[in-house]
Amino acid sequence: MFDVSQGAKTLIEVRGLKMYFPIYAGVFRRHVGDVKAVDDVSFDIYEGETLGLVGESGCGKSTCGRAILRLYDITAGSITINGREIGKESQAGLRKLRPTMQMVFQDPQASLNPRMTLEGIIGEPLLEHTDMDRTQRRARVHELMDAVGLNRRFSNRYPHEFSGGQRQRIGIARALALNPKFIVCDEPIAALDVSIQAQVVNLLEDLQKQFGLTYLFISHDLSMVRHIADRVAVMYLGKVVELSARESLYNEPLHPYTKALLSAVPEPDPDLEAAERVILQGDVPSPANPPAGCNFCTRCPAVMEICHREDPAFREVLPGRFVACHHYNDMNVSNETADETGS
Amino acid sequence: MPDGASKVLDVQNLNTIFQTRSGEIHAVNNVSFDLEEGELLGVVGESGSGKSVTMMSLIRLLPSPPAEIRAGKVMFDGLDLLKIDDDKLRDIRGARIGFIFQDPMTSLNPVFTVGFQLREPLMRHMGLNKKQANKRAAELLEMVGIPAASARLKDYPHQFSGGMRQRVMIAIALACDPEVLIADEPTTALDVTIQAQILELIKELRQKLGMAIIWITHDLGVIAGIADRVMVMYGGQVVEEAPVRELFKNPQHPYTKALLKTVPHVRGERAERLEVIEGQPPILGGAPTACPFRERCPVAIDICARENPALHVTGPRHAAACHLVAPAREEAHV
Amino acid sequence: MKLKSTLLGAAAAIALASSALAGSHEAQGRDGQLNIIYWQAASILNPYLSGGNKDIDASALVLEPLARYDENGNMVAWLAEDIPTVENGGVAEDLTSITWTLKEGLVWSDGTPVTSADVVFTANYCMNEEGGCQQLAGFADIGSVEALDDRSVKITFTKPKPFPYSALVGSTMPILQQEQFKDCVGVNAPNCTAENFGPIGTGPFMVEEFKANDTVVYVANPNYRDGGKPAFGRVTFKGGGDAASAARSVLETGEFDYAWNLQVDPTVLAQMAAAGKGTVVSAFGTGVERLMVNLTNPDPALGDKRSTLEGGPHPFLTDPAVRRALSLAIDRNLLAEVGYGEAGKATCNVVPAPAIYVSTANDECLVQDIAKANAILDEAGWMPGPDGIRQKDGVRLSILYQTSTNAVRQDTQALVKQWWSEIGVETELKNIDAAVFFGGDQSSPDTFQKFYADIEMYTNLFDGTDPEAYMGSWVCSEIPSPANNWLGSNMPRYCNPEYDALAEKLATTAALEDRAAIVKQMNDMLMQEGAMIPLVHRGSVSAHANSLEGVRLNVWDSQMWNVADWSRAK
Amino acid sequence: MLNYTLRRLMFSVPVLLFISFIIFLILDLAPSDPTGNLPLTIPPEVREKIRTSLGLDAPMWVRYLLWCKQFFINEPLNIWDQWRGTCSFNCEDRLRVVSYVTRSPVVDLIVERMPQTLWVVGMSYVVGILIAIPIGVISAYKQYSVFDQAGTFISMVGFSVPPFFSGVLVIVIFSVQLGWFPSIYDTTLEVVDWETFKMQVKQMIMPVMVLALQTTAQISRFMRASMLDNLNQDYVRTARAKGLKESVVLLVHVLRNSLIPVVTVIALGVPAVFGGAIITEQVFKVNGIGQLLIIGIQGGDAPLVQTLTFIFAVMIVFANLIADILYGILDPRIRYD
Amino acid sequence: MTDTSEITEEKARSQWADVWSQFRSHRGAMIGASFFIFICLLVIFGPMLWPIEPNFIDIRAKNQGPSLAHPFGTDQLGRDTFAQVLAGGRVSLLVGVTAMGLALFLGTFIGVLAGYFKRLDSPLMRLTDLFLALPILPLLLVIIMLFRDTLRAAFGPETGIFLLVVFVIGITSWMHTARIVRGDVLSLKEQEFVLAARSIGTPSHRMILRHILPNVMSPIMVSATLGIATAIITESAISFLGLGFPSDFPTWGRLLSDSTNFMTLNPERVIWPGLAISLTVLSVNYIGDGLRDALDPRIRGR
Repeated sequence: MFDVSQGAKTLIEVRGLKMYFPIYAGVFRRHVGDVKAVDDVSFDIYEGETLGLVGESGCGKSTCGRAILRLYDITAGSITINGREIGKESQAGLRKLRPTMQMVFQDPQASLNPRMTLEGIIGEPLLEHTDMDRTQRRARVHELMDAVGLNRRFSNRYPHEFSGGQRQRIGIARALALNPKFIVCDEPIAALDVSIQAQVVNLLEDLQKQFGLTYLFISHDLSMVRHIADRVAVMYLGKVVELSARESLYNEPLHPYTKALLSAVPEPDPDLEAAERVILQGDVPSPANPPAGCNFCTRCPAVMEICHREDPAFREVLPGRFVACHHYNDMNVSNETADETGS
Repeated sequence: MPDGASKVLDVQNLNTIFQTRSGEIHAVNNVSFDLEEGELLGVVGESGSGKSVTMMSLIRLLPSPPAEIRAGKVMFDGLDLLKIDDDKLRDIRGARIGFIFQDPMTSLNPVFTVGFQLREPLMRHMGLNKKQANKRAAELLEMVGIPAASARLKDYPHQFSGGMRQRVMIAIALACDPEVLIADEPTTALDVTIQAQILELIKELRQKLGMAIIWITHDLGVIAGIADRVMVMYGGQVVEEAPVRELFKNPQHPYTKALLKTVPHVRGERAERLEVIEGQPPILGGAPTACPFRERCPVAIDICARENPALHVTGPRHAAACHLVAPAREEAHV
Repeated sequence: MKLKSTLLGAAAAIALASSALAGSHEAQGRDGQLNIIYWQAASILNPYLSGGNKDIDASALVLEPLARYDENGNMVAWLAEDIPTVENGGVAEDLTSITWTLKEGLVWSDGTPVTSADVVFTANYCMNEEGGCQQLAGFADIGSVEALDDRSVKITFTKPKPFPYSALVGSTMPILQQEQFKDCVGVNAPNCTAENFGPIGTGPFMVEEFKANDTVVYVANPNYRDGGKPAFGRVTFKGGGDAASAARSVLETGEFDYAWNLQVDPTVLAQMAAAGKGTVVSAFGTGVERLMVNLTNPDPALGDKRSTLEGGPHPFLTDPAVRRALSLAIDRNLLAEVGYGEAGKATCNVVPAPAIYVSTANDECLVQDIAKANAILDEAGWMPGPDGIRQKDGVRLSILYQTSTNAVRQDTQALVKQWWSEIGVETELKNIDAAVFFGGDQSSPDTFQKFYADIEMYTNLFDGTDPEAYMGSWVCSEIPSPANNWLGSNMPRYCNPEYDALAEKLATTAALEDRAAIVKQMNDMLMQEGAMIPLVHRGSVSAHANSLEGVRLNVWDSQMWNVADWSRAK
Repeated sequence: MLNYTLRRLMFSVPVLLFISFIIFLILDLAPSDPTGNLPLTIPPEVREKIRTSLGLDAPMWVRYLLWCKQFFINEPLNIWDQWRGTCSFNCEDRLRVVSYVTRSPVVDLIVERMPQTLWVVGMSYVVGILIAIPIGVISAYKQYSVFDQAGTFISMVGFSVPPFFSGVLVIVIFSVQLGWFPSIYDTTLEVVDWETFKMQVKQMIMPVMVLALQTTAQISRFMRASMLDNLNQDYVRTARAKGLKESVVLLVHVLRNSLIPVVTVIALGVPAVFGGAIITEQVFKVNGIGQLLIIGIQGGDAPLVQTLTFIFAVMIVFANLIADILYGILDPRIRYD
Repeated sequence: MTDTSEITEEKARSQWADVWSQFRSHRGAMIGASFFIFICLLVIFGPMLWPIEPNFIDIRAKNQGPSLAHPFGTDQLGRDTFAQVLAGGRVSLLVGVTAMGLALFLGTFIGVLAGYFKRLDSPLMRLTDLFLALPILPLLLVIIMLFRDTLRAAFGPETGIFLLVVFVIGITSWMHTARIVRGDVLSLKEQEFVLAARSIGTPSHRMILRHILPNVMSPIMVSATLGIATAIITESAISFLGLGFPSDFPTWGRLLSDSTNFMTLNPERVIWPGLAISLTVLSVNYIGDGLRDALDPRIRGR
């Protein structure tokens, strides 16, 4: 559906994004360190594509998504949306830009104000950013409800009267209200039942086609990401360790972590009993105190001596394939290509 | 049913309801199944399908009120667990039937050390004194793969990571060498890499200890990798039951079929578009008089709205509850 | 013991003699424990540093004056040999000095002798300006105090004093031990906690333990001059709570033997007394609950001149007809009955006692006469307006009536308000916390001196039996105003040169009958000109257990005045 | 934890100083006068003189600084000297905080009042808690049962009846009608033998009863709510699944967790023990700290009120600190840093 | 799209409707609520039906027991107790409700500001701690002494004191509400719907009004009920200590403290105001209990 190598228009450009949460301790509450939730992350998202962002819980993928939308005041780095730098924009200035970038949240229960009706929830962006009157707003709300497959009769209902899948549709309708270009989907299916997940994913795909949307699809469900994303970024402990087009990543993962992650996914096929399963030992280290060298060196099955000393650079090692691992130190693509994707 | 394997647990016509202000909710309807020695029975279903309630009903763990076990029999070692008195049941809980819960974050008591919580069943059921119990507790932690086990006995649950905590839960459940282990979505709250660790661990322990396991999950992938036999639940009922390969290769019930299709894969073909089950999961209510799946069923017929189908045997050890499934000729009960 | 009291009256002599005889044979402390409850707790045992009755009474068990008044208001010699008079030579002919002589063989409770030096010391202790002595008024016009010998002290006045007994007489001015207090003079006086909490005295008891604002425990003084007395070996003087519970503990539960100042609704008190454990006793002193009439204008619009002579006269209270009508509309007997029971009597005089000073010229007001009051107002041209309130020339008879917070006073206010409404006078009630009302604080608008109201009600009285200082309260110079920091005792702002002249005359008149005549004249003047409307002659109410004997309620002095004579009924 | 404690302690110093200043300011504004209770016959000059002798003519800030010096420097020194029997920094001339009314050092007065307040009010707090916890536990375990309903009702009655009413009521019943207990508390009673102990118990029963009713009412509500919260937790199910006896589940697992918030509530209530029983103290003439405060307020005794309220403030601040620290100790999940 | 006006929209039950249905099933709360409404109606309309002036003195009828003329008896001046209880109830309830309103307003205001604006959190919470650490009773007495006359002059004796008492109770009891609200706001701020509103660009004031306040209503309502009860009790304590309203201005607290001394003589006098206070507080507490249950989504789910 989208060919990466064609070098389409870059919609989002993230460079050196850092999001640190300070830790204070001691009698005088001194700043003793940071939780490095997102630590020097760079990538692009092309117009019309879906970039999947996968990783285990606590790896910083949600924080990354929120930081891109500037829901936080970021520690460092630049974020360019549609050619406009927003990394240092004030919250008031961001307000005008909000309509272009929206978000769909993980918990369909928690992301809807329980005290507001559907019409209020979906109409809120319109109220904030347009000068529609009540009837116009209602018409637009109905339109949006149709678009996400909700019966317009329900517009006066409250969120608790809906099932999880329907609530997620409400959230999507709200995100669509202002005709955004870019939507961050923060684990939109994680809290849904298996039989509903497919409905929501299909809806997202349909809407993308219909409105020409660009998605950052954050998920820990590797199989769902494989389905929806065009390119996939894998995060580990605040850093992107691998970024590739979907098929190449799933068929031939480069980073040891990606390999382990993929092999850990249980396949719903009893005959496919994974023979070459890589089982990672131990837990993810704390982002407040990451190991020296490569973040993954504590669990890496292919760890080398250099990994404990040096943090591998995130580089394009094959055309369109970026990875941060010392195993690929001797691989390199030409500078021209590198410039094009801008790592 | 292969000969020689005897049933450790035999559940017949279990009915559990919840009393609410808006009336009775039938959470478990006429559920029957059995568990053989050393077998791993996978129970699949979406949230609200009644799988957890069924398992908790077995050892009467549901708070009553509002829960009430209306009818049924749970035969374990010649005893009906639903009939025996509370003291006898307590002797069985934790000693002969172990339980692992979904959320390792909340299932351990935050204010007691892991050692204390591990010692409790040991001292209660095996009559060990504190010293012996401590020794055994350290062994158990080691068995579930916790490094520096005896030192960590003094730690509190919050000092463990999620995966480690689930290992502690497993150690507690296995403390008294139970004959049956009931695992209620034990890996749902964990990351895939940790889930893989736990699955490995369970496989290993199963070989070593040989207990029968009931494994509840909504993840078909997990089931495919670990179960011997699978039971699919929907709307408080068992809709299909079969050995694992049989179920994945030859699903009979429309729900099972659809479910298998909606799940995307990491390997193999990538479908351009996912199959979907239209509609919403059923909202439980009064006693079911119709097939709970009928509203989402692509092949529903008139009778589905009038009559709740019973489980029909459709093949060797394979049964499904659907009006459209032709009953096999054998009269074997599953 | 030799009885050597010179008396101004005869009755007390007999009483004293009999009680002295009764106790003379038996051992001290034979009756064990005596429990006294004061619902206001004693905070200090030095009367020179406290004006509170509770403190004076608590110290009266220990400290004694040269002379004091008995229950009939007669002066009796106490530590003094006798009462000095001009006749016996104790008082100089020109009334400028008085010489007191101590009884022989007096000893302090620590065994050391009481000498005239102690008396001189005590006088100087109080007269030290820096000591903040609260009884300084009693030492007014004293030039010097000197010891003539071991037992005689001569007090010299700066001008002739027809009544020379004000200093060192009565429980408010007992003799302190020089040895104990010698370092506590002047600025140090308040800081001598140990001394002020445990004075050494000549009285029947000694302080064993003092807990400020709570309890005092006394034991019998082994060196007490009257052998065999006191009958009680130990006294607990408990404080705290409220009058009703104090009454209950004596009358109903019998936990205590004596309770003081029982300002309780008379019905309740009567019911408690019916329990049969104790007896309610009452006696009348000079206290009169009265309405003070503001003769100046308290209109807030006047600002600084509010309630001062400069602010001009009151819009309607200066009309004698109004004042008379207000007075006539009140049923004083009912007020007395409802609020005070046995301990209250209707009165129309500001000097209700002693009998010699009491005028009968004003008794018209003893009977309530609403009709007459209405008639007076009609005649004076005050006609009911559309709202039923009388008015004349646009002035409405609307009164702000203030007093301190106290259940009985609020009942009185409610009753008066109702009666006045019957004669077409509107009343707004206001009650102020006693601490503020009587507080004298410059910044508070609510003090009784500022009198930012039309009518205010409180009780005033004079200590002892001589009303000279008391009558002097209503001379022109005593009018409170910003000029004198609102300090002054002439609340009604009554100013009459004739009255001032009478006050002058009283100060130089010595003969009792003449003095009485002048006082009556002044009293009538105040009444008839309506500067105040007396309501009730208030007595003291106390209760004692039926098993307690020897209680003689004294309103002229401390109620503990004869505690040495108290004993347990057999 | 130590860091946290230190930080909190450090922080409490400016807070307390600020509070002491506020209290001083408010008291200074109040229209009460130490000479207010003097008899009317006292001439105005004498009143003025008394005011001067009490230092009331000095400006507000001078008096505040003086109080600070007396309270923060002189009084601790005095305690030290009394304890060690020494006399440091010329103890003879040391000015202490002196009450206007009794003219004795305020701290001595407070120390004198401590025993009865601790006996009665403290005991009632303990008794109240001891009754409240089982009531709370049973009410929660048998939610909506007859016991729960009755417990709810009684505790709400306890909460809603003012002590000036319930106090007099028990006096009328038990002292007047039945004659079982004395209606007036004897502060001079010293417990030396069995007899005096019996008397002490007798005179304590009624005030303790009245006060404990209120404590019980509040704490049992808390306990019940906290138990209910915990009874729904997953770990309770785990404990049951382990086959533990219901009593163990309830009294070990649930109770221990439920006590955490309750213990902090109890710690927070301690300052109220000293000041909150004013009305009850008045009814039974216990003459403790509360009565001292009321007398001080009525008598315009600024140093007494200032010192006493400040001590209350100190206790409140420290009770807060202790409650937080207790929370940290009782709940291993909480780590302050 | 189609003309929307033709589509009939379903009127759905809001959560408050759910709360109400849950509340209705709480027996104690329903009894409490009906009693509270009964009491309110009685004190509002009672004086119209019972025309005896509460301050009318009929000295011949003093200290009477219940009779047809005086169903609750009379006091020591012969005033009708029933009329006084009715009049007192008006004041006590009004004090309770208004003081609670003030405390809630302050508490919510400060709690929301502290919880929502990180920069205000520390100063505002210190302020709250400060107020918690200020000994309330002396403060209360002093404030009453200080301001009583200014207010009396400005609003008249009754309204002035009323405002003062309400103010004093309100200003000394907002702290717990503030703490609870702050805690709730802090956790609400982490909720995704607030994040969602932020991603829309909702400015802070609308965020608070639209998303925060409606969702902290439940703890506020529970503390409201407790607040009414506490305010009524505090007023009675102030009356007992002799501060508060003018003496001829009945409140339940004053009636009760005035009549304690007559307990043995004339028990009805104590019983009625006592019963009125206790039952009102009780009913309000039960309402609070019911509300707490009804507002708890966990319980409501059952």
